Amino acid sequence: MPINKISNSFVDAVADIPSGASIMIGGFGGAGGQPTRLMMALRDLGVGDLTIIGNVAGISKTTGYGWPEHLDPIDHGMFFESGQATKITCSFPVPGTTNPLSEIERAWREGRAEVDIVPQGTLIERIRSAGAGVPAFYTPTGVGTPVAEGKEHRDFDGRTYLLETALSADYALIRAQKADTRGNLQYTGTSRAFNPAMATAAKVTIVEVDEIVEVGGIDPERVETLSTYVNRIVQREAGDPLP
Amino acid sequence: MPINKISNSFVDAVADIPSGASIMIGGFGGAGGQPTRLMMALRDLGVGDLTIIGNVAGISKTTGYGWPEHLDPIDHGMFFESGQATKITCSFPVPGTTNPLSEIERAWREGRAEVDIVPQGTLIERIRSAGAGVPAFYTPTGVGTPVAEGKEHRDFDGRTYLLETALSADYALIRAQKADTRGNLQYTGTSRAFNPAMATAAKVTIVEVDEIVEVGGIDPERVETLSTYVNRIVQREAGDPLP
Amino acid sequence: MTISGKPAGNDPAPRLDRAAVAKRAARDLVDGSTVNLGIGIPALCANFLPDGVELLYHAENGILGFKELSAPGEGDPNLMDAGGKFPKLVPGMAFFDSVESFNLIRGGHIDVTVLGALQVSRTGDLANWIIPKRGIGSIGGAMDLAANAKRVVIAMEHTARGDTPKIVEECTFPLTAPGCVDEIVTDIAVIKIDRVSGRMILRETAPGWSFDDVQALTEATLVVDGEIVEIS
Amino acid sequence: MTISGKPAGNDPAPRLDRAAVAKRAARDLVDGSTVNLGIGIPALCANFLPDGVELLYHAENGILGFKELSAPGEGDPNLMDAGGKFPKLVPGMAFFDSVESFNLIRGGHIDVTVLGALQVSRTGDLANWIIPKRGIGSIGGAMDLAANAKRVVIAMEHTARGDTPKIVEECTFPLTAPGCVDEIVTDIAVIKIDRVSGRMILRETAPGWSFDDVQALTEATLVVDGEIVEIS
Repeated sequence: MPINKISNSFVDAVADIPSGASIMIGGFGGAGGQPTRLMMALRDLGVGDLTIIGNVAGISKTTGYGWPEHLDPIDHGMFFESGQATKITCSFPVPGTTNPLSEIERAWREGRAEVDIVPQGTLIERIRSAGAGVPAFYTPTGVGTPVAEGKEHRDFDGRTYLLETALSADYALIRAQKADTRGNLQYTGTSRAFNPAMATAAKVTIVEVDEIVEVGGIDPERVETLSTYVNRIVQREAGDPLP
Repeated sequence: MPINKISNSFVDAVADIPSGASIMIGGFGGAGGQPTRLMMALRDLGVGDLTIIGNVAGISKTTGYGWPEHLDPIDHGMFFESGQATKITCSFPVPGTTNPLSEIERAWREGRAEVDIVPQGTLIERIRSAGAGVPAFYTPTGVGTPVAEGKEHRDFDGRTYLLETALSADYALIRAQKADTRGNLQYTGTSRAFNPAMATAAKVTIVEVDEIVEVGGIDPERVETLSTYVNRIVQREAGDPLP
Repeated sequence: MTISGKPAGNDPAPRLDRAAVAKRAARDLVDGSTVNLGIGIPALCANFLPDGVELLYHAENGILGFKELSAPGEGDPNLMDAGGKFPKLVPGMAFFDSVESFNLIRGGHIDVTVLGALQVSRTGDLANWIIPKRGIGSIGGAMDLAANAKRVVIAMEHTARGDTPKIVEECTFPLTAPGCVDEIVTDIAVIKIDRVSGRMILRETAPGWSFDDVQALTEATLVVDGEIVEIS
Repeated sequence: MTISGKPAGNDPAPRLDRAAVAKRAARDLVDGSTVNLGIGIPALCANFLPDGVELLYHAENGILGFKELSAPGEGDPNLMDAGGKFPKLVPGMAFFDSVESFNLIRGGHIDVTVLGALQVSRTGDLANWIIPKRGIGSIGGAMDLAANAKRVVIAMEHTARGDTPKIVEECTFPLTAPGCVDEIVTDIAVIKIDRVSGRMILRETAPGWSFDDVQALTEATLVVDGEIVEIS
């Protein structure tokens, strides 16, 4: 049978996510590449005790980071404002300013959320490793810093490295420009970021796209996430005002 | 000044390669993605004691692997026939048959060449790691086989893995379809294979292309090797009969 | 199923031909799976998919979703499979580099790989990359596939030259991966390997072949667990 | 160079403004380099490239070869830089994912990164990601850039609020990377760090500032090695 992974709605696509799940959220931070409609559906689902894995996370609402000026930014902070998330692993959870306080920092200050800060290159390589069957790797990044605490140190060719382990999740919510019905994905511009790696690293990968095309509607040179990694696809409504 | 990395000839592009150098040769094996003109220029240069790093290597001449039927295949065996290479690291150095004997197997039987056989996924990951600043990683592949001999074994989550180290080279000879004058590269079809990773893992990366275009002549969504990795570009002559 | 000719030597009945072995192996491939077929009999599986089954074929050199080969003389060297053959361009294909290709394999995203073998042991050890007396062999993607695919099926002739058993108690050839094989489809039998209990369970035999006939050409001890049916 | 206003407090002469600091830092950027500029003063370097110098700007979010920003209100959210701003589409750009972006950084392929700092130590330790009393900070790409770029330049104001020294013997703030800084460009000085000898060499001072004036605002011991020239 032709493979078809289309979900009818954002509500349907996230409906089986249970409380306690770990959730990767794609993009870099900012509107481009962020699965904003899937995030809103997960918030509306109301499940709790979530672990969020993101990159630049929760700083758009207070700083406008990565959002067009005329729009009210939406970011990972929604899960901390709602009390659904109790942990976040990311590289950039707070902006330079504390006025106003971001939702993640507020939750952290109030003891409602654990914040695990990982260097960005280590974070993406840990996620990539989970998808690629590599349980652990050595990196020079973080040696001599608080990030190195409790980690194995090892020298190769006279330089010291840290052992870092793969990072997977139960679900990945990602964003692409275009999907074919089989689940091949194409991105645009800088919207790739964490999306392709996260697609490989979760048990279930759910994709928010602007457009779904028939098989053959994506140039085989432009398949940037292979259909094998994709479980569900949801298309945005035409004219969706969110970027 | 606008960056311009064009070499005038294949001879010029390889002229500084010294005896004793380690040379990555891109592609998968077969004509597609193989830097055949650069290989021929290196053979004609005549330097010796070379270490070759390839993938499927030296089996096309005797089996026709990956070459159109009407052409005489050209492969890595040329460096062993000429006596220039004394070692090869690759995943697939001999075909199923020994009649006729491939040049690599002949050199190995005669004690003229060391052959280091690496599982293909480990080989590409070692090369990728060299370019990515990862000195070593763990892989499940090869555990319980001769490949594991002498290597560190380590368990993660109840499964056993091998420690494998990064593999770099002095030069990478690679093949792309198109380059801009700055050195951004675009590939076609299955000609990617080992080329993009090798481009990142050598001190000097030399690229054989079918076409050189001005900056802007490659779609920014299709830059599959970043110009930062590329040192020299040589364009084939129009109408080159080799694939 | 094609069975032709007279039985050879002491065989009770003809052995299946290569196409019939491939056809039987293909029958277990689940619709929608991502599948990597090795060279030889495994590659033939693609010709015998059951109706309604659509698979995504992956080849190590960086292609997913290919189907039939181009006509002789019409292939494009830049559109190759891992066997060095040239498939046709079809809708839905994807091209990618070797890093991505082995992420897919090593990461456990290949649902099934069908491979050939020199030896398979009772506990599912696989040897298929080197004949010791030659002293040199080719690993290619075999170790990554055998160690990491969700399911490993071997499609091969039951015995080597001179009816030397290939299904053995312990492999004497260097391994490709230990304890990886789930099922063996040969020209006389279909055998499931229960790796937990270390048992080889004979499930199907070629027409005219009995349990004892198959056991006689198999060094490893076979067991019965459920009915033995005829390969169809 | 723009210097405006009267000197503050005990300053012997005005400090350089942010643009002048960026202009001085930009002067050392070598034609053809791949460069990553941090937010703040470092990002301003792009406005002051010497004639004939063409750089490839890299941003962590997966873009190489961008130049100026789009006009306000005209940016495309899918064409962003790492500071969350929207550059214009220009010929020769490349887009890629975060794996590739950090291969470039971790692999040592970034020729120069210009970053801000909270503290820099005499031996080149850098602290720029967390203020201890806040208890939470953001690392982003800073640790990868500081640890792995071929050359690390700090562009910052020489002192923190109340003239608290930022250039110190030992960092008291948690580090971003130890022993990584090659050069510091501030609003009153240019300092080279000789990491082999552990010396901070004062090379240039703002107009009207002497060695002693700069040392007075610097906790780390500065040394002279060659002529001290005026920042131009």
